Amino acid sequence: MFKKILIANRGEIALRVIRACKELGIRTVAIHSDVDTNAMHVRAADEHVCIGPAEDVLSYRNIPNVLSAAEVTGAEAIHPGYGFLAENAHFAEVCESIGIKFIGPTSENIAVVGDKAKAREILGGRGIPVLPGSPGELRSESEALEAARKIGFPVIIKASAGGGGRGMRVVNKEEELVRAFQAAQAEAKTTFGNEGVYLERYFLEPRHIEVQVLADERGRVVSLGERDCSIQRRYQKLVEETPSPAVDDRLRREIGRVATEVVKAVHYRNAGTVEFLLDKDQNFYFMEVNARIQVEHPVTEMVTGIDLIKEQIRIAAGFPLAFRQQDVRLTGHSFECRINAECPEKFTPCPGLVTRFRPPGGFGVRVDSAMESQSTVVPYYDSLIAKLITHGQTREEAMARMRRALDEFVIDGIKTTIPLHVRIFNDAEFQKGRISTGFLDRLLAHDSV
Amino acid sequence: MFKKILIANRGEIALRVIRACKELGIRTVAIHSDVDTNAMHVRAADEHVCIGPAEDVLSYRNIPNVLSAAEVTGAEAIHPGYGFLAENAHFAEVCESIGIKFIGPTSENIAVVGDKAKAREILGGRGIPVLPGSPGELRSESEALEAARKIGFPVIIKASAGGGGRGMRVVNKEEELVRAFQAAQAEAKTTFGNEGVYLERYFLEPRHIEVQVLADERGRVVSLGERDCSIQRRYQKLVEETPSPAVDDRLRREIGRVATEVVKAVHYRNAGTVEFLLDKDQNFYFMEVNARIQVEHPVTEMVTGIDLIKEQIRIAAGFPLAFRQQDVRLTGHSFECRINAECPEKFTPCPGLVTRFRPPGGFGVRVDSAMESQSTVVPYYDSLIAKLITHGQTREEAMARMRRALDEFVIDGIKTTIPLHVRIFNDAEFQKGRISTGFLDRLLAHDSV
Amino acid sequence: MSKARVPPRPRKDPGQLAAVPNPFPDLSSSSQELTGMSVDQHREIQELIELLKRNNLAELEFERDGFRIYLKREAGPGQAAAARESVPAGLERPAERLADSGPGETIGKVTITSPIVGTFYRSPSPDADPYVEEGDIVKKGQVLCVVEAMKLMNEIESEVDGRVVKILAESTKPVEFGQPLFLIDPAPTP
Amino acid sequence: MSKARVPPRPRKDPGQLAAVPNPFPDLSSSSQELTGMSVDQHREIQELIELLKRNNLAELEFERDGFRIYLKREAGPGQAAAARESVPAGLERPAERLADSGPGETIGKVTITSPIVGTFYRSPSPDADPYVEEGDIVKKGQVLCVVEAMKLMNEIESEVDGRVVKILAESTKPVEFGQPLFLIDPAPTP
Repeated sequence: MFKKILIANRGEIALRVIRACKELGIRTVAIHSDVDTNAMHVRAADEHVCIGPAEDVLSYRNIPNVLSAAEVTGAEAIHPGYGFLAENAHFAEVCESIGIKFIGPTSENIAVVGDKAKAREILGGRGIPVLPGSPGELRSESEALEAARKIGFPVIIKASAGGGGRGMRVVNKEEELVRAFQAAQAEAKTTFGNEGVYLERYFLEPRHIEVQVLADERGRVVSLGERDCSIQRRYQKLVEETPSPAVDDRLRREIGRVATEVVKAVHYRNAGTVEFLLDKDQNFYFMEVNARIQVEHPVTEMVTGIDLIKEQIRIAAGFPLAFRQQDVRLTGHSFECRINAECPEKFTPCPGLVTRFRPPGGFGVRVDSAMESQSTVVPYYDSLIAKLITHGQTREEAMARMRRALDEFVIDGIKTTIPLHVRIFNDAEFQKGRISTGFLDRLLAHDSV
Repeated sequence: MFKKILIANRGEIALRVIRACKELGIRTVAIHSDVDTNAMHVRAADEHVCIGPAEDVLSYRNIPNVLSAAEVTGAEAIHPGYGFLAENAHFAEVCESIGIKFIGPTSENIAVVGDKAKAREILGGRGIPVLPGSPGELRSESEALEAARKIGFPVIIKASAGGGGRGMRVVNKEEELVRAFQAAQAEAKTTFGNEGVYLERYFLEPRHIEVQVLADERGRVVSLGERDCSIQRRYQKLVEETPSPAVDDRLRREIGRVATEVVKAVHYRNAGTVEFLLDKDQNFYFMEVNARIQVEHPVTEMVTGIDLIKEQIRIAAGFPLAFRQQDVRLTGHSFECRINAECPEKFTPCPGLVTRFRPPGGFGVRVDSAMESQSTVVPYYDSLIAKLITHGQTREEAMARMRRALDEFVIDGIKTTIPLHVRIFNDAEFQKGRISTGFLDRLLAHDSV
Repeated sequence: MSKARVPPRPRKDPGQLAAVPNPFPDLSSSSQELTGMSVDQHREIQELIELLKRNNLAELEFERDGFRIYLKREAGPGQAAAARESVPAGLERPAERLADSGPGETIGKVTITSPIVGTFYRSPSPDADPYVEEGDIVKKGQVLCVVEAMKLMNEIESEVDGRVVKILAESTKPVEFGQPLFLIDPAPTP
Repeated sequence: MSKARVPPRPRKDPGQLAAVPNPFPDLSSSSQELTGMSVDQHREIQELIELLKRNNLAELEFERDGFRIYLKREAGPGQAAAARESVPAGLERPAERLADSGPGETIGKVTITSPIVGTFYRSPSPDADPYVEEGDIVKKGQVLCVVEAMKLMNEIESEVDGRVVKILAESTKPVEFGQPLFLIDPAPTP
């Protein structure tokens, strides 16, 4: 096992990894920008290195400084968390080349699954159900038109290098296609430096279902159930749950089997997530693989009892998975609310001094956060300040617990998304599990009426 | 289901019950003494009634004022928590007589199991293994001598009305018996107003094992696994865990079956705990029934997923148990540390202002506490200010998590038992599960060397 | 409180009980912050006052967590240093909390509080006259009201001779322990 | 920092790396406790009072996190200059944090900080003389040291003409971003 790990991240996920390391008896090195000198992840680690100024490209995304920090502290491995360098194939490759273990997939894995059109192409060829879409990147307007006619409208144009909803365009009619295609190409080039785009069937109000997988270095793969992440605003997830109210045991086995096949097909290693779109008729389509630990991983931990960060570390250290697919038991139901430092109406970031931070407690309540009273939310990074996770024997109990916990949670000094979560958990449709990716927009539209 | 419940307690257990009520959609009434006006349980409840001055006999144990508070607020049921009025048969009886549901066993249950010598007599007659001891209360010195000779030395003299270690005397030799018997009788009379005492075989360094049971109003009983509460100082539990490192599946089934028989024999209702002494040869002996929810109930919740407070309320409301013995699954391992406001060396209470209270967080960590930053620990009540509970897939993981969580826990302004817990969890014998009721005294004795 | 006696008749039937909503006002929300001034804080304030005097400062402000400081020097000779001291809110007593009357009104007056939890009645029966009215002269030991608890009527007597200045609770409504019921002016009225 | 070049020889073998324990001092432990006026705060208040007197200021305001400062000069006849500087957000800079030297020592001096994370070397090779010693006169652009990062030697140059007052880092030890390395007095020495 590693003796020392550097955590190339900040905030709650850095603290999450440090906690796992402490429980495994591994020493930790925190890195931080100069505005994060007093951040909790820095204080929680055994060692810490300032690696640059506030701007993330000069600090948390600064590959030479991150690697130097690992070198001077003698860290044997780097956990990238999510965001920043987590899905940077180049970074993973440099780590591999200098003998520092990157705790995550191989650089090749990241490159393959990062090219979404190509990944779809590979997997479609192996009988994995992929979204009806263009066979690969579209080179011309005529190719785009031909593909769209074959798929049927509405379609969605996506950037090959995109993610998180950026660079997407829905096209309802053939007449709109050419202009949308040109605009999408231009936007993709500006935003991602790569004008490659592809087409997919567009589903109205599908569910976003994803499967957590673990693959050890010997290629053994287990799937750990699905997560329903349909509560999104502009492709940003806000509430996640497991199991999905739309997935029964038969479908769970089937999606799990397909996710395992996907992972095996690309020789994926470590923790990853296979994303699917689920339509109203229970058809599911592969969308992409997220080559990282995800923000919402705790709900899977709550129902499986498996510490995913520890599994990531064990796998990276060369240990085989200690359990098989049939050992995985899903117990109860879990929700996660992402508490962001944002105005809950307009979603504008709201940094500042947290004058009081009082997390909820008691049975079935988990809080992952690097905040405490008198912490400062700095304006340079993402606005996620706490994840509130509940577990219950049933969906109803987990929901009631979430309402109770949201009510107890005190964060003074800044605005947060807590009031929005209260609304979501009091919504009758949500309570019945009737959710889709359109749910939140509809809920918010009520405000403007 | 009840619409409104009065919680006749304070501190963490009052908050625990309020949380359960909130999740069940039941309105809550807090009662409080005048020094607890701003206590968290008061603020968390829907309504609150001041019922007296600081001294508990005039407030939390003041039966007329507690019942008046229930009457004027229209509460249909009273949850007594633990301590105060929880095992007061008279209080339960008055509740029954005026039509307020006492959430707990019947007044008759409390009376029967409260008379320990009698309870042992009843159960011994039904083939339940009881501690070798006098058949009932000892009326004379000669009876005591005869009983002791039959049992064999060492023996322990206990007060029938005693509990929590008070009024106990170990006698190693026949010559010491008469004087000890007289002194025990006198002490019992002074302390409990009842001079009845009885004799039991005294075991050196046994384990304290107890079984959680639930019995609904129709008499259906389930057992929810055992707890090992061997880490005690002067009969005050400090650390509890489940499962016990000394109990294997066969023994668990056997103890569970006996516990269920005990409960059925006395027609017990609601949640209760059957305490056993386990000797080095895996023999177990019934000691007593605790007719209340216990401080350490969370560890059972962590491994079963069952919310014991909600079950208490459901049972009291007349609902049958929603699960059977074979539905109960014990998953993983759980520990509880009782964090007391005490000097960790001398165990003297340490009330005062808590200038900073920062509970630990993350996966597998639960905190039950009614404290926050700027809370005051008042000197009038028991010194338990927080319960830190961890869960893990294995005993090792739950222990590592506890060490990590103890390390994160910040309570400034007062002294607490946290440093003692750190010592316990770093002890090699404890880590191997080699514990007995003598463990803590031995650990503490090292200090005086 | 004087001797309890069996009530002359039931005031309310048990069925009514469940219908009493939220009988006590939410008193705690305003006083959630318990930042009392500790011994250490007292000492610190003393130290800061010394600092002020010793350095001939006119103003000194000090904050704790983000560590803020504000200093102002003496403007000219002969001017006295101004020290601003802010005493943080202490623990309000239920009695203080509940009294509607301003602080001036209670000075020198005696507050009769409820020694028990129950229902406050100003008269012995619904059609009888109240025991006392505001302005009445009362004797020590005179019954002022009854508080019903567990079907028992508890007579509450005046602790002093004096005049009833204010009746602080409403008849037929619940009262808690320590809740002020009457304000009595013990000054002998000529 | 100037151009990076390939190191002349490996300074340390990779096997050594794991043996470097806790290369950075734990800077946070002393500031973990934010409650109560600490010894440092006492000292700081004293220093600020001195500053007030020495510079003949009328008012001085100071904040820590979010670094705010407010100065007001003596309201003497004709004089009424007020300077107000507010630097948004920003916690302490590591440079400020790490400097051992008192505030008096750094006034008017230039601190050369490390622009990267790496290992600090005062000389180009173990048996060579250091680039500079304390007391040396240096020119702007003159190499003061190298910081090795990822097997690359990064030469750190002086930003000013002046005299090396103090060398703040130890050779062969790791340095972090923003860590002060040299204190240079830019005043032209005759």
